[in-house]
Amino acid sequence: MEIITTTPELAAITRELVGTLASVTSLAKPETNYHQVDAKPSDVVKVARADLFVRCGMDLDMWADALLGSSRNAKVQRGAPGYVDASARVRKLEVPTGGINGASGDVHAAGNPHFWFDPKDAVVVAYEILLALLAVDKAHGNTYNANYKRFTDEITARLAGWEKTLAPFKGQGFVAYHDEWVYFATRFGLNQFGFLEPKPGIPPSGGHVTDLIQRMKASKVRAVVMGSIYSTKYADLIAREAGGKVAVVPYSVGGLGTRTYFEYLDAIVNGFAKALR
Amino acid sequence: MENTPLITFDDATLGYGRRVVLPSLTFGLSEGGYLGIVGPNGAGKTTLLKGILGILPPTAGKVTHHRPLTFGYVPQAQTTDDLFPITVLEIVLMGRYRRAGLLKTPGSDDRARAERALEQVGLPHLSTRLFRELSGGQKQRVLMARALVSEPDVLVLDEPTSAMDIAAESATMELIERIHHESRLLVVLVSHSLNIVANHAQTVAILGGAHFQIGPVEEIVQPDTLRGLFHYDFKILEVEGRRLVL
Amino acid sequence: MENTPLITFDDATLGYGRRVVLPSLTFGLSEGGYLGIVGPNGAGKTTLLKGILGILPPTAGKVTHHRPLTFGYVPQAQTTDDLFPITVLEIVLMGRYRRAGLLKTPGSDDRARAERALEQVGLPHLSTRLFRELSGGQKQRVLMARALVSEPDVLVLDEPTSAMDIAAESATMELIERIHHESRLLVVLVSHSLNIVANHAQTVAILGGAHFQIGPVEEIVQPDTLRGLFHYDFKILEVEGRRLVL
Amino acid sequence: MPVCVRAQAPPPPPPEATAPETTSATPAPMAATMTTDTPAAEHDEALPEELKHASVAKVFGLDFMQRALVAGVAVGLIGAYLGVFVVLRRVVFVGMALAQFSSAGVALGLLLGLAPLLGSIGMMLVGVFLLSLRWSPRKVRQDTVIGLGYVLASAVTILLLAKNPRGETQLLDLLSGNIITVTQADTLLTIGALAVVFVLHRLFAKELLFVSFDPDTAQAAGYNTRLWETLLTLSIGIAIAFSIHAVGILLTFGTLVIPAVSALLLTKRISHTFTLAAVLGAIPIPLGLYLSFIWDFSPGAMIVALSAVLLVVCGLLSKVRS
Amino acid sequence: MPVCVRAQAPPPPPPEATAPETTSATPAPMAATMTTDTPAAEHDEALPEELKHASVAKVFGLDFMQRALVAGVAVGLIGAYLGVFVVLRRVVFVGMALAQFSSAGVALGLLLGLAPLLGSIGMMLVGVFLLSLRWSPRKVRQDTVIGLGYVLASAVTILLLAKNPRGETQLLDLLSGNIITVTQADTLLTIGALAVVFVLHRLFAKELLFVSFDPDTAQAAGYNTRLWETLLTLSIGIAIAFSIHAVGILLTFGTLVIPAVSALLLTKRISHTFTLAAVLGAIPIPLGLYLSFIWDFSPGAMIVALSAVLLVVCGLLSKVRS
Ligand SMILES: Nc1ncnc2c1ncn2[C@@H]1O[C@H](COP(=O)(O)OP(=O)(O)OP(=O)(O)O)[C@@H](O)[C@H]1O
Ligand SMILES: Nc1ncnc2c1ncn2[C@@H]1O[C@H](COP(=O)(O)OP(=O)(O)OP(=O)(O)O)[C@@H](O)[C@H]1O
Ligand SMILES: [Mg+2]
Ligand SMILES: [Mg+2]
Ligand SMILES: [Zn+2]
Repeated sequence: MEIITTTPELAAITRELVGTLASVTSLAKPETNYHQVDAKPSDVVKVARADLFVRCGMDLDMWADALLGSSRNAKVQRGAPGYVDASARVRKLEVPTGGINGASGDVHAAGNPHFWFDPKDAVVVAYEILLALLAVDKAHGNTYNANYKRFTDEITARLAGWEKTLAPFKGQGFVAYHDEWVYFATRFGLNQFGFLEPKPGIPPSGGHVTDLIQRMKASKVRAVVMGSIYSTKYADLIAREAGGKVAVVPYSVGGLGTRTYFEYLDAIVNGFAKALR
Repeated sequence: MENTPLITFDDATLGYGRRVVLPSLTFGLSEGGYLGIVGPNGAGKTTLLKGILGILPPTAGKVTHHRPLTFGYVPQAQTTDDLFPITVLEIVLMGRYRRAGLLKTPGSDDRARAERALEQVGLPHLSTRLFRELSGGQKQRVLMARALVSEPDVLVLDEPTSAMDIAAESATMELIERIHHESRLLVVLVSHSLNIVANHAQTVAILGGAHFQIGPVEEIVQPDTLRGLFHYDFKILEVEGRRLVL
Repeated sequence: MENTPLITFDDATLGYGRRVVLPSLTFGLSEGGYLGIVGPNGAGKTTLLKGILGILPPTAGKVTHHRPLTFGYVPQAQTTDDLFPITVLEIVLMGRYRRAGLLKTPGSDDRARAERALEQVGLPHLSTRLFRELSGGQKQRVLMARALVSEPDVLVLDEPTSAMDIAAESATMELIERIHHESRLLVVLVSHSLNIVANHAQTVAILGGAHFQIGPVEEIVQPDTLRGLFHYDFKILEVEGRRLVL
Repeated sequence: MPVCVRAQAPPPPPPEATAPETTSATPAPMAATMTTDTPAAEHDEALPEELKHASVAKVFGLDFMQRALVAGVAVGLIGAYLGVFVVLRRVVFVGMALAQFSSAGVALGLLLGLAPLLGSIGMMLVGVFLLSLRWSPRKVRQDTVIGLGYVLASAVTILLLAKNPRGETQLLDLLSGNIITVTQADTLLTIGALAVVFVLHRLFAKELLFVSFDPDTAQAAGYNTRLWETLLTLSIGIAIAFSIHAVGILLTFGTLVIPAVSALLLTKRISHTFTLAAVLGAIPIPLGLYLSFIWDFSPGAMIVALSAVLLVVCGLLSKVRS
Repeated sequence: MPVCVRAQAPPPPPPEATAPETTSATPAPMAATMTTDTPAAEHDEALPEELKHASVAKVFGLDFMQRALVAGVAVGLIGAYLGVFVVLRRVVFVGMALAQFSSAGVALGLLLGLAPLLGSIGMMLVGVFLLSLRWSPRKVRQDTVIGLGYVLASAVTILLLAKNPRGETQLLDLLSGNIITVTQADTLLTIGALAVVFVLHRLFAKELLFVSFDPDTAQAAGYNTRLWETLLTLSIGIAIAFSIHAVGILLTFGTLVIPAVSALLLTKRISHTFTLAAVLGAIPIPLGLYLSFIWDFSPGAMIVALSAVLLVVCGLLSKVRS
């Protein structure tokens, strides 16, 4: 069986479920910006042959729509059993409140799409994928169920460890590169204190940086966490000006030597712990 | 002057921005005329031609074209871009574009005319050469051929023989003369060669400073008039039936 | 010819790519000479000048500059860019750049010379005007002033008076004559006006087809030679001490 | 419950339900086994062997490759044809500027609550219009206007996004397509638009050439040069806009510039230049698509690279000839 | 049915799964918590009142703003000065092309295992060199060479990165200079490089002008035009490279083009053009930095926008004067 995912994280979670029963490929390569992916012919072929297509949804991987369209693979079109929107059951954060008005822009109505940073949401995602696996490959249902159970159990087990690691920092603030940690922070009781570059690609103003530095000093926040693909220039500035402690964490599974979802989260949790310490 | 008027200047002032070059001109040009324009450098000859062509609208007064006119124009300096790989024949054919009309490509008749025009300016052998690879005089001759081949209502020539050799110059002037006679077109010619103007134009306009004078060639081309204008001592001889201005 | 040789052509062939324009030229030019070049359009006059200047290297043979030479050059067509907001005086001052030397800016002496040169070409009042807003003849006179002010070893003039009025032409030719005498520079002049060449040049080169002839002016400017070249019937008169080619 | 696509399958208990306390009991010895059999980094790298050796027939038997071929050849032929004008008029970056206008339009649309696509198309048209105006031709040339348009549109995009509460910048590329994901509808639309522009250019070939080459004389001959120049810029702008939408910025830009230069190096008649440019624009399309398929490269970049190879060949030929 | 959309309802057990009893027992009260949105989007929106009304003295009392001011004014003055050449020679996109070469260099460096910075600088210098060559000036103008360089470097970058995706990171890092994050060391380095280029340009002002304006006559007068043109392109390229590194592409590009055009609209002597351009390049720097601070906008985009306002003012003045 061929399974295609849009991001390496989804691929990692899927692998936990399928083990060796299927080949799992992410369209976005590790350590590349998964918001924008330039499709190659092989990507279309991959999607065309896929039995299962797992995407993030919530407008994060809109580039996949064109690929799906080009593939003409009925098995994985929206609505088909082989199409998985991983965000479907996730409790969504930062959904614009107060209705959709002009200022908020309707396309962002979906909320913050970086849900996989919460291990429990990873389980929700796994569940979503499990359902689809059961639908398209009944024969191996037992294995999938067992793998799912193993995955959830391991998440449960590891989560305890992660929570223990981060427990001393509960309620503490940290500064992120941009707004992608809300699920993680909510899970571990951390306080997403501010952003270096609130909107990707839009350089922050001097006022923003000053505000951030002042607030960091006032609140004694020193931790700065950033994904491994981002430029360190703002972090360096904050480190200079506010005595920040910078931790670089893998941007995606496959980054900084991580291979599985667990290693990925290990690295992230350790990074946070290092920065917050 | 029973000829139909083509262009009228009514108290028209020509200039660039706030710089007035030719104040309040009033005169008319008719079918079949041959106007020679003389005057020292910077007097406004080219400016006057641009006014006649309608490229430079008057800053005051009015310039009227009595009917839509097509002009065959040979400018003083070439404004074409050397980057274009355009052959001599293609350039001459441009003169036929307007006649061919919209949506039509120039046909074999146009091509034959273009080739004849190239012969007339003495360059039949250059038709497939790139325009940008011609010598200065060759270029000028090609542009002259283009102007002639367009069968214009008005032929506007700004020192059209300045880069030509002496044989080409005399052949060109004779060619213009012939076409002028045959098709009764209006010719407007700027030239520094008083010889040429004196021998070909019917009417002469003299420009210089605030000075503007227009009239039949016999009246205007006189040593006194010229001396005042050019600050140069002219002699006018008649040698073998041709006027010679020295 | 006890004068020091400046430039020598040794069996030099000039042309563009595979097109040969002037095959195997052999001649020399010396300090204090005055070479007039005549020939019909496309004969290769401009090409020869480019060979003399060293802009166009010979495709065969050799062109030697016997010492590093500075040239004052007035090209046939202007190659300057109209986008530059450059005033007339700034352009003339360019002629002084080389004399001023590297790392030095032209001083008040250079400025004075530039202004005098503008006077000599009859345009003292235009020094602060933008070059691109001049008339054709005015531009040519400014470029002439620039060439003169540079005090070159060789003055290379490609139809330098083609856009000038008759007074400016004669003034310019006299100016060149005077400078030639005063500073013993080598003048190389292309002109279609045989009158000018006949009256100013000491040596004349005649170009045309495969034909190349160089010699003292008296030998070369003869009706028969010219007729063969231009296919045009010349008369040569002497009027009041000046040669007149008709 | 027809609303709920997935609901009919009896799903397992919700993951959230596994309250941390109850599950923490489970030991986690699987870590070792799990990680060994999932070497994450490697298996998405290589292309399957059979794809690496796919035949031309097989590759272009795929319907998305067919669509890519058709859209690509249309853009290649007509883009390269128009590119001759673009290069001769020295406005090679006009496509970049228009793409940037389109981004600014997306940002504006987001701020005003309009559909981003609408903003994008609207601003691109505004861009085409602004670039076709004659500003102050003596002092500011069209290439400078294009540079100004590019940098201003970039700055405006950033300023607009700054005040948009949730600026997700990936939307900026909204109008930029990819040759292999072009839809049937877009292919037809693009071919239609390009065909209209091309027919316009053939019908008015002589006027557009005359006015570009020698505007003064054309005006004297009775042509409304301003009108024709506007038509020229407008038609090129529209062709570029559609091409970007269908095949992306890089390929559009490359098609516009490279074949035209190659053709200019070799030809001595403008009509031949146009023809050769179109041919050279089309040649790398099938080849590039095929190679990008079997070598697993981005097709746009591959086609541009092949186009550059042709340029080098043309450059050498032209050196040899002279 | 809202229940369905959110799927908060306790789902039934999986089809073939032996439903894990342990978990199904727990009820699912999360529906309530799910909709509670963390208001994360808000706290980065508005600047505190005190910063919104910060005085000029306070803003430029901050040392990173001081560095930004110093680096910015240096780039503004010298960039705009050089911009006059860039606009007059119609190579306004030279900065874009060099930035793209630098990207290709990063990609190449990664492939060859070199340091990305080395690759970046190396390829930018290669780009400067390639652009300063005289290719076939009769057939291919410099602006076209710049377009070709830009598109080829883009394609090469994509092709090189295809086999090494991690390069994107380094690319971003090297190319997205930002005026407010410039370090002391980079400020000094940039000022040093710009000063060298500027002194070079002052020392050889007359030669560079002559050769740009009238290469044929300059050559006849004894200048080695090819050498001087190479020096010109090289010096501008180096200044651009350092500026991009210090203040980013957008600001570098804007500084290069906009003030020069403004100055050309108003001046009638080239020496005045250079001076006015430098002044117009410097003016928006402090103003833009200050306004971007109190209004919370990207400084680069803000400065470019102010520069554009100055351009409009100059355009109106020039209209009034004629
Ligand atoms: N760049 C070029 N490439 C190819 N051929 C050229 C080039 N320039 C000139 N020619 C050709 O070389 C020959 C000589 O040209 P040249 O310009 O030297 O003539 P000329 O004697 O100066 O003529 P004119 O009196 O018209 O100025 C002409 O036949 C011309 O067509
Ligand atoms: N674009 C322009 N802007 C401002 N002034 C100009 C412009 N073109 C020409 N002039 C000025 O207008 C006057 C007339 O110029 P014009 O070109 O008509 O002279 P001309 O009689 O054709 O001279 P020439 O014999 O040198 O060709 C000159 O003083 C010239 O400096
Ligand atoms: Mg004139
Ligand atoms: Mg010549
Ligand atoms: Zn995101």
